[in-house]
Amino acid sequence: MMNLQLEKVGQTLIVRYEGEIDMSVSNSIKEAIEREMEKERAKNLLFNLSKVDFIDSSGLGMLLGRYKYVVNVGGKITLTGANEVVDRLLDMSGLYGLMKHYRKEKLALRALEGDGVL
Amino acid sequence: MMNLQLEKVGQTLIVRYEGEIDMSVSNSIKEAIEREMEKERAKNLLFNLSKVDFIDSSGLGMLLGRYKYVVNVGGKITLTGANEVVDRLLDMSGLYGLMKHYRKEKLALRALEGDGVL
Amino acid sequence: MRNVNQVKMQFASLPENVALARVVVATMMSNLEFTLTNLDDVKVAVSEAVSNAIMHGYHNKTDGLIDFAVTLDGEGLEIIVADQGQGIQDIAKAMEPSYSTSPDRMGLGFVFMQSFMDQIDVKSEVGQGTVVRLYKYVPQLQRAVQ
Amino acid sequence: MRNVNQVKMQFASLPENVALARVVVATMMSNLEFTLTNLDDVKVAVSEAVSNAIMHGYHNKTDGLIDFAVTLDGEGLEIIVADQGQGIQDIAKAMEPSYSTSPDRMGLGFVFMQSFMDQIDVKSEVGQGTVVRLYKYVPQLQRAVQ
Ligand SMILES: Nc1ncnc2c1ncn2[C@@H]1O[C@H](COP(=O)(O)OP(=O)(O)O)[C@@H](O)[C@H]1O
Ligand SMILES: Nc1ncnc2c1ncn2[C@@H]1O[C@H](COP(=O)(O)OP(=O)(O)O)[C@@H](O)[C@H]1O
Repeated sequence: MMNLQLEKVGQTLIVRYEGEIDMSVSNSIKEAIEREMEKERAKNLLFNLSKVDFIDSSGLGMLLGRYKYVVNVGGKITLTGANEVVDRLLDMSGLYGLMKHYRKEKLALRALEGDGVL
Repeated sequence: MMNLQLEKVGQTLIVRYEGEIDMSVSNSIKEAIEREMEKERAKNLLFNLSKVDFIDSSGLGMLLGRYKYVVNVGGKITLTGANEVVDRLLDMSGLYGLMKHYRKEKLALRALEGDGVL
Repeated sequence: MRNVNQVKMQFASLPENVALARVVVATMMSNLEFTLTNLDDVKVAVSEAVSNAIMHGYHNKTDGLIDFAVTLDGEGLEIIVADQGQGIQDIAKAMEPSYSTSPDRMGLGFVFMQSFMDQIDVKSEVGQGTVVRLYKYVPQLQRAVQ
Repeated sequence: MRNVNQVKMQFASLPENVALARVVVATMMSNLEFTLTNLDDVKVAVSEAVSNAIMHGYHNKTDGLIDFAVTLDGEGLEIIVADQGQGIQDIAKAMEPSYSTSPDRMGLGFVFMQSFMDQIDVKSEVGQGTVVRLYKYVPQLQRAVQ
């Protein structure tokens, strides 16, 4: 009963997850993303966190893992939509050093795809 | 931290409660209503249940108690706003034999006050 | 087997723990294929059983202990509510609709537990306490069983 | 004293019980004057402690038992998470930022528990298990104490 939406735009896979991200779901999210990226030959990842109301270190570890994966295939990863709570944890974890957060999904996508697809 | 709103219109006290009604709050609700009815010399009671997402037999017992109280002072009691779950319990409890439910607060108030106050 | 889970709790006979019991069961049910109606049904039944332990078992004293166990076994949900309070003299009578030993109560607790659960089993000993066992099948299985 | 409450739970080392532990604490906290930020803080800390018991204590085996106790005493909130799993060899090292024995983890669990709670106390014995005690003052009292 996981609420995960995956959409390919250009070379980017947009991930929209609804709910809480802890150890009970982070592995399934990871696997679903990997499968889809391989199938769709996506290079970049855009995480829309606007419906994520909780995240802990398991969720942050999953994001770090996606960063490593994407860098490995020559891509990039961006974030959007983090609420105050999630933002604070992203900040404390140091992940903002590896992936930038944009106010809007459109901006996060443009940072990956350039102006072309928009 | 109880979310209870009491408003006097004509001879009627309108009660709007937000949350779940079980034994942990039903006594406080009862007391707040009695205090206000005495202070405001209200005769009738209108229960707006539109923000009540849970009720059990303690809550239903509280409604029955309000019925008895109101009848005792020559008044009436009506209901509005029950969702499907609450409606089913009101039905099973037999309380609908003692207090009618109206689709709209305005109609529930008119049943108590006549057309005058509206 | 998938979705086997057991949670045992012990909490004080405080009114606010009635909501806690509901929340625990609701959270656990979200991991099985129960319907929203099932969820509402079970929440009422749990509310009644825990309220009874507090009100009738411990006469609203807040220093009683309530044992609350929820087991999901893939086929359904078992809930056990136990108090070490007053106990019930005549269980059959207590379970009759409208029967209540409290003047301001409606005697609906057991009616709701029976209506909303698939099984109910009550054990009680005066002066020892009461154990209420409630069971609800997951919907597909319920159809197969009936 | 007002608002004294204690809930003891025991549940299986299943990933879905991490959310259950959060929900129990959040429900209990709603009865004291904690802020929303306090609530978010404690939820993260609980999530980390219970996840650690499952992942590190029991190596993700689902048949371990976790004891979880929450006590509200009017001054604050005490949470105890205990497993009977692997245990920690060097607690000081385990609590260092970024230290993790799992290659795919960030070593943030204890960092978050320390940042978000007012006290943390870890006891562990290799082969016996680990007990993590977390404490959070209610805000007014926190100010008075500091
Ligand atoms: N846990 C309990 N301990 C002692 N007596 C109980 C317990 N649960 C129920 N009873 C008895 O059974 C009666 C009927 O219970 P119930 O159907 O829930 O109605 P109500 O709670 O409205 O009285 C109660 O009035 C009480 O005398
Ligand atoms: N309950 C536990 N049982 C055994 N080892 C633990 C437990 N909790 C923590 N540890 C050890 O402490 C290390 C650091 O924990 P933590 O700071 O939460 O980071 P992480 O969970 O990312 O590894 C873990 O990698 C593990 O080796």
